[in-house]
Amino acid sequence: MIHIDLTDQPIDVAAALQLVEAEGAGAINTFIGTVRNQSTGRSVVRLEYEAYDSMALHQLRKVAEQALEQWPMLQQVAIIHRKGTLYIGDVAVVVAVSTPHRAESFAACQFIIDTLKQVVTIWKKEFYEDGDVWVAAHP
Amino acid sequence: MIHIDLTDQPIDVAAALQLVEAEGAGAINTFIGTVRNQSTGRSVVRLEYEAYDSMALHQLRKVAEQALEQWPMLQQVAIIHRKGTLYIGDVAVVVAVSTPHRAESFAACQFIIDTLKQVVTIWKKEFYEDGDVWVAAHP
Amino acid sequence: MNLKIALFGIAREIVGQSALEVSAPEGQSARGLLQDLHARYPELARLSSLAVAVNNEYAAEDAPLREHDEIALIPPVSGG
Amino acid sequence: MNLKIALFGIAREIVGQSALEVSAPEGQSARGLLQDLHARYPELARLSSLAVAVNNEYAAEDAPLREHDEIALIPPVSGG
Repeated sequence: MIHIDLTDQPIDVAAALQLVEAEGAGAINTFIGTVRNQSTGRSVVRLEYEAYDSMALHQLRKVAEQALEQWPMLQQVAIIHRKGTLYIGDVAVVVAVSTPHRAESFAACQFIIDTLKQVVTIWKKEFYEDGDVWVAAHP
Repeated sequence: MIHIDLTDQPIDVAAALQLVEAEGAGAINTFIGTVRNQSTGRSVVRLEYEAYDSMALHQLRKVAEQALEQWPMLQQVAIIHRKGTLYIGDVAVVVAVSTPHRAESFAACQFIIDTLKQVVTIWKKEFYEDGDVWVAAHP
Repeated sequence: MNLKIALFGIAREIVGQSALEVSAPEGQSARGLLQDLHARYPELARLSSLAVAVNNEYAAEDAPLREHDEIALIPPVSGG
Repeated sequence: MNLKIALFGIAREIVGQSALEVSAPEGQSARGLLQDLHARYPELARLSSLAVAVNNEYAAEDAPLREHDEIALIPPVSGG
């Protein structure tokens, strides 16, 4: 089962964890990305995430499907990404997977967040005291 | 910072996550072990975890300290293990770590749960419809 | 044919609007579209990458574009 | 000297009690203690492993035991 969401509301991590609970799954791995107070040495004040919604949702689902292909024992996959304005400590993304065995839970969760960062059409702009930058835009 | 607990009360996963939140940590990885309905092909009814408390707490702390040595960027580490009687779906263990960068959050969390399973003095007895077994006791 | 192109992130800022209509020869490829846009907006060429998406999928460079496709410019993504 | 040994899990069940007092020669090693206990409780020898802990640490096989040590038998752990 795949659960995908892209939301401008605060992410409820506990609810995300409940999505992946399964009686046959003894192992749940969760990655939570939060807004750090620093980025490449500069003090971050806030972030803005912009998304190409329809493509982001489609690509998020594809990433989850690829994980299910690679680890057929996966029972539940949840990927929830925030958009809009975020402040220090806010949750930007939650990935949660459940499997019968733990090694696969780590591998699948890491695959999902790594692949998400490469292909999902979401853009982050960091705002500092003295300027702003679209992350990764320039070499 | 290291947070260790061994408890006969249900584990509050959300509270465990709050323990590892840190402003400089953009990445939180969490492993949750729950009671599965099956083990080596038999239907599990319930589990009992017995602990050698003082040594388990000491060894849990050592595992966390080893992780901090190996990944000095770790900001917070929480390890909470349940003991007593557990039923299907109950949370047996939560490991949560926060770091500035995600690859290390996966590696450190996996190191902790793998090492915990090798050294921490906690014993699991599985109860089936038709018997019970101390897990891993015999070759 | 006329292509309508959705713009996001820094590409939207460089162009100064969130959608663009361009006229292109029939069978224009994704690569051809990018060359056109690089000529009109040189700052786009300075990005680490710039992909074309068609109907929510990344398009191959030689993929021919069609008038009713949902086309978008994809500057380097940075979600997560 | 007298050693007091705490027992857990399947070791506790095999011995039938949660602590054991044994008399041992001065300087008895962890290995020597295990050999004694294997002789008295042959089922202990069938376990996948059986370690001795002294004061909350795993003891080396040749570690000498002392009367006031907190000693425990550690059958294969299975937490997590």
